[in-house]
Amino acid sequence: MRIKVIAFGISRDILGDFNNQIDLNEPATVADLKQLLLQRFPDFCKLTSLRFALNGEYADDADALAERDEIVLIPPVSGG
Amino acid sequence: MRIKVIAFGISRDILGDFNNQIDLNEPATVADLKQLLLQRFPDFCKLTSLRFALNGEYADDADALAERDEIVLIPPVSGG
Amino acid sequence: MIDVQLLATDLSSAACEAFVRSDAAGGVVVFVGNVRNQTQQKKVLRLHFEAYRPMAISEMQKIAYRAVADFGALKVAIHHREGTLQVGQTAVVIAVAAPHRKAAFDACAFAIDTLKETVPIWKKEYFEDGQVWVAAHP
Amino acid sequence: MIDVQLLATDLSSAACEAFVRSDAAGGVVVFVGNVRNQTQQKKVLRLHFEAYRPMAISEMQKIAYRAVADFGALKVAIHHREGTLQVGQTAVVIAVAAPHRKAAFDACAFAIDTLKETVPIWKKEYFEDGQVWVAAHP
Repeated sequence: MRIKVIAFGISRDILGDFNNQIDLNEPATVADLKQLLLQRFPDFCKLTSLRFALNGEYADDADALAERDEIVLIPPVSGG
Repeated sequence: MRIKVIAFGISRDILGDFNNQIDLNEPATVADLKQLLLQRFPDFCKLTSLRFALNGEYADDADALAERDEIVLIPPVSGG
Repeated sequence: MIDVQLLATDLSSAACEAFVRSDAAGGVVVFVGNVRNQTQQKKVLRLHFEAYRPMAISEMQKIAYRAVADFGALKVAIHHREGTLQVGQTAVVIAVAAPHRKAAFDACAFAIDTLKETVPIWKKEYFEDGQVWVAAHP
Repeated sequence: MIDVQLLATDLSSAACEAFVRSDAAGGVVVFVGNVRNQTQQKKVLRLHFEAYRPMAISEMQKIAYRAVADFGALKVAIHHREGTLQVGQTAVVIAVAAPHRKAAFDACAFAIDTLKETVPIWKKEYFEDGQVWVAAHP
Protein backbone atom coordinates (compact mmCIF):
# COMPACT_ATOMS: atom_id res chain seq x y z
CA MET A 1 0.00 0.00 0.00
CA ARG A 2 1.33 3.41 -0.99
CA ILE A 3 0.53 6.22 1.44
CA LYS A 4 0.97 9.93 0.87
CA VAL A 5 1.76 11.98 3.95
CA ILE A 6 1.32 15.74 4.20
CA ALA A 7 3.73 17.60 6.42
CA PHE A 8 3.62 21.02 8.13
CA GLY A 9 6.07 23.06 10.16
CA ILE A 10 9.23 21.31 11.24
CA SER A 11 8.02 17.94 9.94
CA ARG A 12 8.18 19.34 6.39
CA ASP A 13 11.77 20.44 7.08
CA ILE A 14 12.65 16.97 8.37
CA LEU A 15 11.18 15.22 5.32
CA GLY A 16 13.18 17.61 3.09
CA ASP A 17 12.95 16.78 -0.61
CA PHE A 18 11.46 13.38 0.12
CA ASN A 19 8.44 12.87 -2.13
CA ASN A 20 6.14 12.05 0.82
CA GLN A 21 5.15 8.66 -0.66
CA ILE A 22 5.57 5.76 1.75
CA ASP A 23 5.06 2.06 1.04
CA LEU A 24 3.53 -0.01 3.83
CA ASN A 25 2.52 -3.66 4.06
CA GLU A 26 -1.21 -4.13 4.43
CA PRO A 27 -2.93 -3.98 6.82
CA ALA A 28 -1.13 -0.96 8.28
CA THR A 29 -1.88 1.24 11.26
CA VAL A 30 -0.80 4.68 12.35
CA ALA A 31 1.74 2.98 14.63
CA ASP A 32 3.31 1.19 11.65
CA LEU A 33 3.63 4.45 9.74
CA LYS A 34 5.15 6.17 12.75
CA GLN A 35 7.73 3.42 13.23
CA LEU A 36 8.78 3.60 9.59
CA LEU A 37 9.07 7.39 9.65
CA LEU A 38 11.14 7.39 12.84
CA GLN A 39 13.52 4.82 11.27
CA ARG A 40 13.98 6.65 8.00
CA PHE A 41 14.03 10.17 9.49
CA PRO A 42 15.63 9.94 12.95
CA ASP A 43 15.20 13.71 13.43
CA PHE A 44 11.55 12.98 14.24
CA CYS A 45 12.82 11.31 17.44
CA LYS A 46 14.13 14.68 18.64
CA LEU A 47 10.70 16.33 18.56
CA THR A 48 8.70 16.93 21.72
CA SER A 49 5.86 14.97 20.15
CA LEU A 50 4.64 13.66 16.80
CA ARG A 51 0.95 13.10 16.24
CA PHE A 52 -0.96 12.10 13.12
CA ALA A 53 -4.21 13.38 11.68
CA LEU A 54 -6.37 11.08 9.60
CA ASN A 55 -8.89 12.82 7.37
CA GLY A 56 -8.83 15.93 9.52
CA GLU A 57 -9.05 14.33 12.97
CA TYR A 58 -6.37 13.29 15.45
CA ALA A 59 -5.64 9.58 14.96
CA ASP A 60 -4.85 6.86 17.49
CA ASP A 61 -1.88 4.54 17.07
CA ALA A 62 -4.22 1.61 16.39
CA ASP A 63 -6.19 3.33 13.61
CA ALA A 64 -5.99 1.50 10.27
CA LEU A 65 -4.66 3.31 7.22
CA ALA A 66 -6.10 3.15 3.72
CA GLU A 67 -4.59 4.36 0.48
CA ARG A 68 -6.92 7.31 -0.04
CA ASP A 69 -6.70 8.67 3.54
CA GLU A 70 -5.42 12.19 4.07
CA ILE A 71 -2.59 11.62 6.52
CA VAL A 72 -0.98 14.68 8.08
CA LEU A 73 2.06 14.75 10.33
CA ILE A 74 1.42 16.97 13.37
CA PRO A 75 4.62 18.03 15.12
CA PRO A 76 4.19 20.11 18.33
CA VAL A 77 1.66 22.84 17.59
CA SER A 78 2.37 26.45 18.56
CA GLY A 79 -0.63 28.59 17.68
CA GLY A 80 -1.92 31.44 19.81
CA MET B 1 -18.29 67.16 69.16
CA ARG B 2 -20.54 67.63 66.17
CA ILE B 3 -19.85 65.28 63.26
CA LYS B 4 -21.23 65.51 59.73
CA VAL B 5 -21.73 62.22 57.94
CA ILE B 6 -22.10 61.87 54.19
CA ALA B 7 -24.28 59.06 52.92
CA PHE B 8 -24.55 57.23 49.60
CA GLY B 9 -26.85 54.60 48.17
CA ILE B 10 -29.22 52.96 50.61
CA SER B 11 -27.63 54.69 53.60
CA ARG B 12 -28.91 58.01 52.24
CA ASP B 13 -32.39 56.51 51.98
CA ILE B 14 -32.16 55.26 55.57
CA LEU B 15 -31.07 58.65 56.93
CA GLY B 16 -33.99 60.25 55.06
CA ASP B 17 -34.44 63.95 55.74
CA PHE B 18 -32.10 63.78 58.74
CA ASN B 19 -29.62 66.66 58.52
CA ASN B 20 -26.60 64.31 58.84
CA GLN B 21 -25.25 66.15 61.91
CA ILE B 22 -24.45 63.87 64.84
CA ASP B 23 -23.32 64.87 68.34
CA LEU B 24 -20.79 62.60 70.01
CA ASN B 25 -18.99 62.81 73.34
CA GLU B 26 -15.22 63.29 72.94
CA PRO B 27 -13.10 61.32 72.43
CA ALA B 28 -15.17 59.36 69.92
CA THR B 29 -14.28 56.50 67.62
CA VAL B 30 -15.82 54.99 64.50
CA ALA B 31 -17.33 52.31 66.74
CA ASP B 32 -19.10 54.98 68.83
CA LEU B 33 -20.55 56.59 65.73
CA LYS B 34 -21.68 53.24 64.39
CA GLN B 35 -23.41 52.34 67.65
CA LEU B 36 -25.27 55.66 67.70
CA LEU B 37 -26.38 55.33 64.10
CA LEU B 38 -27.61 51.75 64.58
CA GLN B 39 -29.64 52.90 67.60
CA ARG B 40 -31.22 55.90 65.90
CA PHE B 41 -31.70 54.24 62.51
CA PRO B 42 -32.40 50.54 63.12
CA ASP B 43 -32.73 49.96 59.36
CA PHE B 44 -28.91 49.99 59.23
CA CYS B 45 -29.02 46.68 61.16
CA LYS B 46 -30.75 45.05 58.20
CA LEU B 47 -27.88 45.78 55.81
CA THR B 48 -25.41 43.10 54.78
CA SER B 49 -22.62 45.37 56.05
CA LEU B 50 -21.94 48.97 57.02
CA ARG B 51 -18.43 50.36 56.73
CA PHE B 52 -17.10 53.88 57.23
CA ALA B 53 -14.63 55.92 55.26
CA LEU B 54 -12.54 58.55 57.01
CA ASN B 55 -11.04 61.17 54.72
CA GLY B 56 -11.30 58.90 51.71
CA GLU B 57 -9.96 55.66 53.23
CA TYR B 58 -11.72 52.73 54.87
CA ALA B 59 -11.70 53.25 58.64
CA ASP B 60 -11.28 50.76 61.46
CA ASP B 61 -13.69 50.65 64.41
CA ALA B 62 -10.98 51.99 66.73
CA ASP B 63 -10.12 55.04 64.61
CA ALA B 64 -10.66 58.34 66.42
CA LEU B 65 -13.00 60.93 64.93
CA ALA B 66 -12.37 64.66 64.75
CA GLU B 67 -14.82 67.42 63.88
CA ARG B 68 -13.37 68.25 60.48
CA ASP B 69 -13.06 64.66 59.23
CA GLU B 70 -14.94 63.65 56.11
CA ILE B 71 -16.95 60.68 57.32
CA VAL B 72 -18.80 58.66 54.70
CA LEU B 73 -21.18 55.77 55.32
CA ILE B 74 -20.38 52.84 53.05
CA PRO B 75 -23.25 50.37 52.73
CA PRO B 76 -22.60 47.22 50.65
CA VAL B 77 -20.97 48.34 47.41
CA SER B 78 -22.22 47.04 44.06
CA GLY B 79 -20.04 48.43 41.30
CA GLY B 80 -18.96 46.48 38.26
CA MET C 1 1.33 52.37 33.68
CA ILE C 2 -2.27 52.65 34.89
CA ASP C 3 -5.32 54.47 33.54
CA VAL C 4 -8.27 54.71 35.94
CA GLN C 5 -11.40 56.64 35.04
CA LEU C 6 -14.91 57.10 36.39
CA LEU C 7 -16.99 58.32 33.46
CA ALA C 8 -20.50 59.60 32.85
CA THR C 9 -20.22 58.77 29.13
CA ASP C 10 -20.07 55.51 27.14
CA LEU C 11 -17.06 53.33 27.95
CA SER C 12 -14.70 52.13 25.22
CA SER C 13 -13.10 48.71 25.56
CA ALA C 14 -10.98 49.61 22.52
CA ALA C 15 -9.52 52.59 24.38
CA CYS C 16 -8.66 50.42 27.38
CA GLU C 17 -7.08 47.73 25.20
CA ALA C 18 -5.11 50.36 23.26
CA PHE C 19 -3.79 51.86 26.51
CA VAL C 20 -2.36 48.57 27.79
CA ARG C 21 -0.82 47.36 24.53
CA SER C 22 2.97 47.21 24.33
CA ASP C 23 5.58 45.25 22.42
CA ALA C 24 6.56 43.46 25.63
CA ALA C 25 3.03 42.27 26.36
CA GLY C 26 2.21 38.88 24.89
CA GLY C 27 -1.18 38.58 26.57
CA VAL C 28 -3.97 41.09 27.01
CA VAL C 29 -7.14 40.16 28.89
CA VAL C 30 -10.12 42.49 28.79
CA PHE C 31 -13.16 42.14 31.01
CA VAL C 32 -16.31 43.96 29.89
CA GLY C 33 -19.24 44.08 32.30
CA ASN C 34 -22.53 44.90 30.62
CA VAL C 35 -26.02 45.56 31.99
CA ARG C 36 -28.03 42.34 31.76
CA ASN C 37 -31.68 42.29 30.77
CA GLN C 38 -32.60 40.34 33.90
CA THR C 39 -31.46 39.60 37.41
CA GLN C 40 -32.82 36.59 39.30
CA GLN C 41 -35.50 36.11 36.62
CA LYS C 42 -36.74 39.70 36.99
CA LYS C 43 -36.68 41.94 33.93
CA VAL C 44 -34.31 44.88 34.39
CA LEU C 45 -35.37 48.17 32.77
CA ARG C 46 -32.22 50.21 33.51
CA LEU C 47 -29.83 50.90 36.33
CA HIS C 48 -28.14 53.79 38.01
CA PHE C 49 -24.61 53.96 39.44
CA GLU C 50 -23.71 56.46 42.09
CA ALA C 51 -20.16 56.81 43.38
CA TYR C 52 -18.24 58.42 46.20
CA ARG C 53 -16.03 59.82 43.48
CA PRO C 54 -12.61 60.61 45.04
CA MET C 55 -12.50 57.36 47.01
CA ALA C 56 -13.89 55.28 44.13
CA ILE C 57 -11.05 56.53 41.97
CA SER C 58 -8.38 56.01 44.65
CA GLU C 59 -9.64 52.47 45.39
CA MET C 60 -9.57 51.60 41.68
CA GLN C 61 -6.04 52.99 41.47
CA LYS C 62 -5.01 50.76 44.40
CA ILE C 63 -6.41 47.75 42.56
CA ALA C 64 -4.56 48.66 39.37
CA TYR C 65 -1.26 49.08 41.22
CA ARG C 66 -1.75 45.75 43.00
CA ALA C 67 -2.35 44.08 39.62
CA VAL C 68 1.09 45.36 38.65
CA ALA C 69 2.91 44.70 41.95
CA ASP C 70 1.33 41.38 42.93
CA PHE C 71 0.50 39.83 39.55
CA GLY C 72 3.22 41.14 37.24
CA ALA C 73 0.91 43.13 34.98
CA LEU C 74 2.68 45.65 32.74
CA LYS C 75 -0.24 48.02 32.23
CA VAL C 76 -3.77 48.20 33.59
CA ALA C 77 -6.80 50.24 32.55
CA ILE C 78 -9.97 50.40 34.67
CA HIS C 79 -12.89 52.47 33.40
CA HIS C 80 -16.18 52.52 35.33
CA ARG C 81 -19.45 54.22 34.47
CA GLU C 82 -21.56 56.42 36.69
CA GLY C 83 -25.10 57.65 36.06
CA THR C 84 -27.96 55.88 34.29
CA LEU C 85 -27.36 52.85 32.01
CA GLN C 86 -29.70 50.94 29.73
CA VAL C 87 -29.67 47.16 29.17
CA GLY C 88 -26.66 46.16 27.07
CA GLN C 89 -24.59 49.22 27.98
CA THR C 90 -21.15 48.75 29.51
CA ALA C 91 -20.74 49.33 33.25
CA VAL C 92 -17.04 48.54 33.57
CA VAL C 93 -14.02 47.70 31.44
CA ILE C 94 -10.79 46.27 32.86
CA ALA C 95 -7.85 45.65 30.52
CA VAL C 96 -4.64 44.03 31.72
CA ALA C 97 -1.47 43.39 29.72
CA ALA C 98 1.26 41.05 30.91
CA PRO C 99 4.22 39.26 29.34
CA HIS C 100 2.30 35.96 29.52
CA ARG C 101 -1.36 35.11 29.50
CA LYS C 102 -1.73 33.48 32.91
CA ALA C 103 -0.66 36.66 34.71
CA ALA C 104 -3.05 38.69 32.54
CA PHE C 105 -6.00 36.38 33.31
CA ASP C 106 -5.23 36.24 37.05
CA ALA C 107 -4.69 40.01 37.36
CA CYS C 108 -7.88 40.83 35.45
CA ALA C 109 -10.01 38.43 37.53
CA PHE C 110 -8.42 39.81 40.71
CA ALA C 111 -9.22 43.36 39.60
CA ILE C 112 -12.92 42.82 38.91
CA ASP C 113 -13.39 40.62 42.01
CA THR C 114 -11.76 43.26 44.23
CA LEU C 115 -13.56 46.15 42.56
CA LYS C 116 -16.86 44.54 43.48
CA GLU C 117 -15.76 44.29 47.11
CA THR C 118 -14.00 47.56 47.83
CA VAL C 119 -14.84 50.36 45.39
CA PRO C 120 -17.52 52.70 46.77
CA ILE C 121 -19.94 52.59 43.86
CA TRP C 122 -23.59 51.69 44.31
CA LYS C 123 -25.98 50.26 41.77
CA LYS C 124 -29.75 50.74 41.83
CA GLU C 125 -31.72 48.39 39.58
CA TYR C 126 -35.05 49.53 38.16
CA PHE C 127 -37.74 46.91 37.51
CA GLU C 128 -41.28 47.23 36.21
CA ASP C 129 -42.59 47.09 39.78
CA GLY C 130 -39.94 48.97 41.74
CA GLN C 131 -36.28 49.53 42.37
CA VAL C 132 -33.60 48.14 44.65
CA TRP C 133 -30.07 48.99 45.81
CA VAL C 134 -28.16 45.88 44.74
CA ALA C 135 -26.54 43.74 47.46
CA ALA C 136 -27.71 46.05 50.27
CA HIS C 137 -29.61 43.30 52.08
CA PRO C 138 -28.64 39.66 52.71
CA MET D 1 -23.49 31.07 18.65
CA ILE D 2 -19.86 30.67 17.56
CA ASP D 3 -17.67 32.54 15.09
CA VAL D 4 -14.39 30.84 14.19
CA GLN D 5 -12.05 32.30 11.60
CA LEU D 6 -8.49 31.74 10.37
CA LEU D 7 -7.46 34.98 8.70
CA ALA D 8 -4.55 36.28 6.64
CA THR D 9 -5.48 39.88 7.51
CA ASP D 10 -5.38 41.97 10.71
CA LEU D 11 -7.56 40.64 13.52
CA SER D 12 -10.16 42.85 15.20
CA SER D 13 -10.85 42.36 18.89
CA ALA D 14 -13.74 44.80 18.49
CA ALA D 15 -15.36 42.50 15.91
CA CYS D 16 -15.01 39.50 18.25
CA GLU D 17 -16.43 41.44 21.20
CA ALA D 18 -19.31 42.74 19.08
CA PHE D 19 -20.15 39.19 17.93
CA VAL D 20 -20.49 37.84 21.48
CA ARG D 21 -22.46 40.74 22.98
CA SER D 22 -26.05 40.10 23.98
CA ASP D 23 -28.53 41.51 26.46
CA ALA D 24 -28.34 38.27 28.45
CA ALA D 25 -24.55 38.39 28.83
CA GLY D 26 -23.37 40.22 31.92
CA GLY D 27 -19.71 39.32 31.46
CA VAL D 28 -17.51 39.37 28.39
CA VAL D 29 -13.87 38.28 28.58
CA VAL D 30 -11.57 38.90 25.63
CA PHE D 31 -8.10 37.42 25.31
CA VAL D 32 -5.78 39.11 22.81
CA GLY D 33 -2.47 37.40 22.05
CA ASN D 34 0.11 39.71 20.51
CA VAL D 35 3.57 39.11 19.07
CA ARG D 36 6.12 39.94 21.78
CA ASN D 37 9.38 41.70 20.99
CA GLN D 38 11.37 38.97 22.72
CA THR D 39 11.27 35.35 23.70
CA GLN D 40 13.64 33.97 26.32
CA GLN D 41 15.71 37.19 26.18
CA LYS D 42 16.17 36.93 22.41
CA LYS D 43 14.91 39.77 20.23
CA VAL D 44 12.12 38.64 17.90
CA LEU D 45 12.03 40.27 14.44
CA ARG D 46 8.78 38.76 13.18
CA LEU D 47 7.00 35.45 13.04
CA HIS D 48 5.15 33.28 10.60
CA PHE D 49 2.09 31.11 11.24
CA GLU D 50 1.28 28.17 9.04
CA ALA D 51 -1.87 26.11 9.50
CA TYR D 52 -3.40 22.84 8.37
CA ARG D 53 -6.43 24.93 7.48
CA PRO D 54 -9.48 22.62 7.52
CA MET D 55 -8.42 20.86 10.71
CA ALA D 56 -7.31 24.09 12.42
CA ILE D 57 -10.79 25.49 11.83
CA SER D 58 -12.57 22.32 12.95
CA GLU D 59 -10.44 22.07 16.11
CA MET D 60 -11.16 25.73 16.94
CA GLN D 61 -14.87 25.06 16.40
CA LYS D 62 -14.69 22.11 18.81
CA ILE D 63 -13.12 24.38 21.42
CA ALA D 64 -15.80 27.02 20.94
CA TYR D 65 -18.61 24.47 21.28
CA ARG D 66 -17.01 23.03 24.42
CA ALA D 67 -16.84 26.55 25.91
CA VAL D 68 -20.61 26.66 25.42
CA ALA D 69 -21.44 23.10 26.47
CA ASP D 70 -18.99 22.66 29.36
CA PHE D 71 -18.62 26.24 30.68
CA GLY D 72 -22.01 27.81 30.01
CA ALA D 73 -20.77 30.41 27.54
CA LEU D 74 -23.53 32.06 25.50
CA LYS D 75 -21.39 33.06 22.52
CA VAL D 76 -17.75 32.51 21.55
CA ALA D 77 -15.57 34.07 18.87
CA ILE D 78 -12.12 32.69 18.00
CA HIS D 79 -10.10 34.46 15.32
CA HIS D 80 -6.55 33.30 14.53
CA ARG D 81 -4.02 34.76 12.14
CA GLU D 82 -1.98 32.95 9.53
CA GLY D 83 0.97 34.30 7.53
CA THR D 84 3.67 36.74 8.61
CA LEU D 85 3.25 38.99 11.67
CA GLN D 86 5.37 41.83 13.01
CA VAL D 87 6.04 42.57 16.68
CA GLY D 88 2.92 44.01 18.33
CA GLN D 89 0.51 42.50 15.83
CA THR D 90 -2.31 40.29 17.06
CA ALA D 91 -2.00 36.52 16.61
CA VAL D 92 -5.25 35.43 18.22
CA VAL D 93 -8.42 36.89 19.71
CA ILE D 94 -10.85 34.87 21.82
CA ALA D 95 -14.03 36.54 23.09
CA VAL D 96 -16.45 34.76 25.40
CA ALA D 97 -19.76 36.05 26.73
CA ALA D 98 -21.57 34.42 29.62
CA PRO D 99 -24.34 35.41 32.02
CA HIS D 100 -21.77 35.83 34.81
CA ARG D 101 -18.11 36.70 34.83
CA LYS D 102 -16.62 33.53 36.32
CA ALA D 103 -17.94 31.38 33.49
CA ALA D 104 -16.61 33.91 30.96
CA PHE D 105 -13.12 33.92 32.53
CA ASP D 106 -12.97 30.13 32.86
CA ALA D 107 -14.23 29.49 29.34
CA CYS D 108 -11.83 32.02 27.80
CA ALA D 109 -8.81 30.60 29.66
CA PHE D 110 -9.89 27.06 28.68
CA ALA D 111 -10.18 28.12 25.05
CA ILE D 112 -6.69 29.65 24.73
CA ASP D 113 -5.06 26.85 26.78
CA THR D 114 -6.67 24.19 24.60
CA LEU D 115 -6.00 26.06 21.35
CA LYS D 116 -2.30 25.97 22.19
CA GLU D 117 -2.45 22.21 22.69
CA THR D 118 -4.68 20.93 19.92
CA VAL D 119 -5.05 23.33 17.00
CA PRO D 120 -2.70 22.46 14.10
CA ILE D 121 -1.05 25.83 13.65
CA TRP D 122 2.73 26.24 13.70
CA LYS D 123 4.74 29.33 14.55
CA LYS D 124 8.21 30.08 13.25
CA GLU D 125 10.08 32.83 15.08
CA TYR D 126 12.68 34.89 13.21
CA PHE D 127 15.66 36.24 15.16
CA GLU D 128 18.64 38.28 14.04
CA ASP D 129 20.72 35.09 13.91
CA GLY D 130 18.24 32.50 12.67
CA GLN D 131 14.79 31.06 12.96
CA VAL D 132 13.05 28.32 14.91
CA TRP D 133 9.80 26.37 14.89
CA VAL D 134 8.43 27.17 18.34
CA ALA D 135 7.98 24.27 20.80
CA ALA D 136 9.22 21.68 18.32
CA HIS D 137 12.03 20.48 20.56
CA PRO D 138 12.06 19.83 24.33
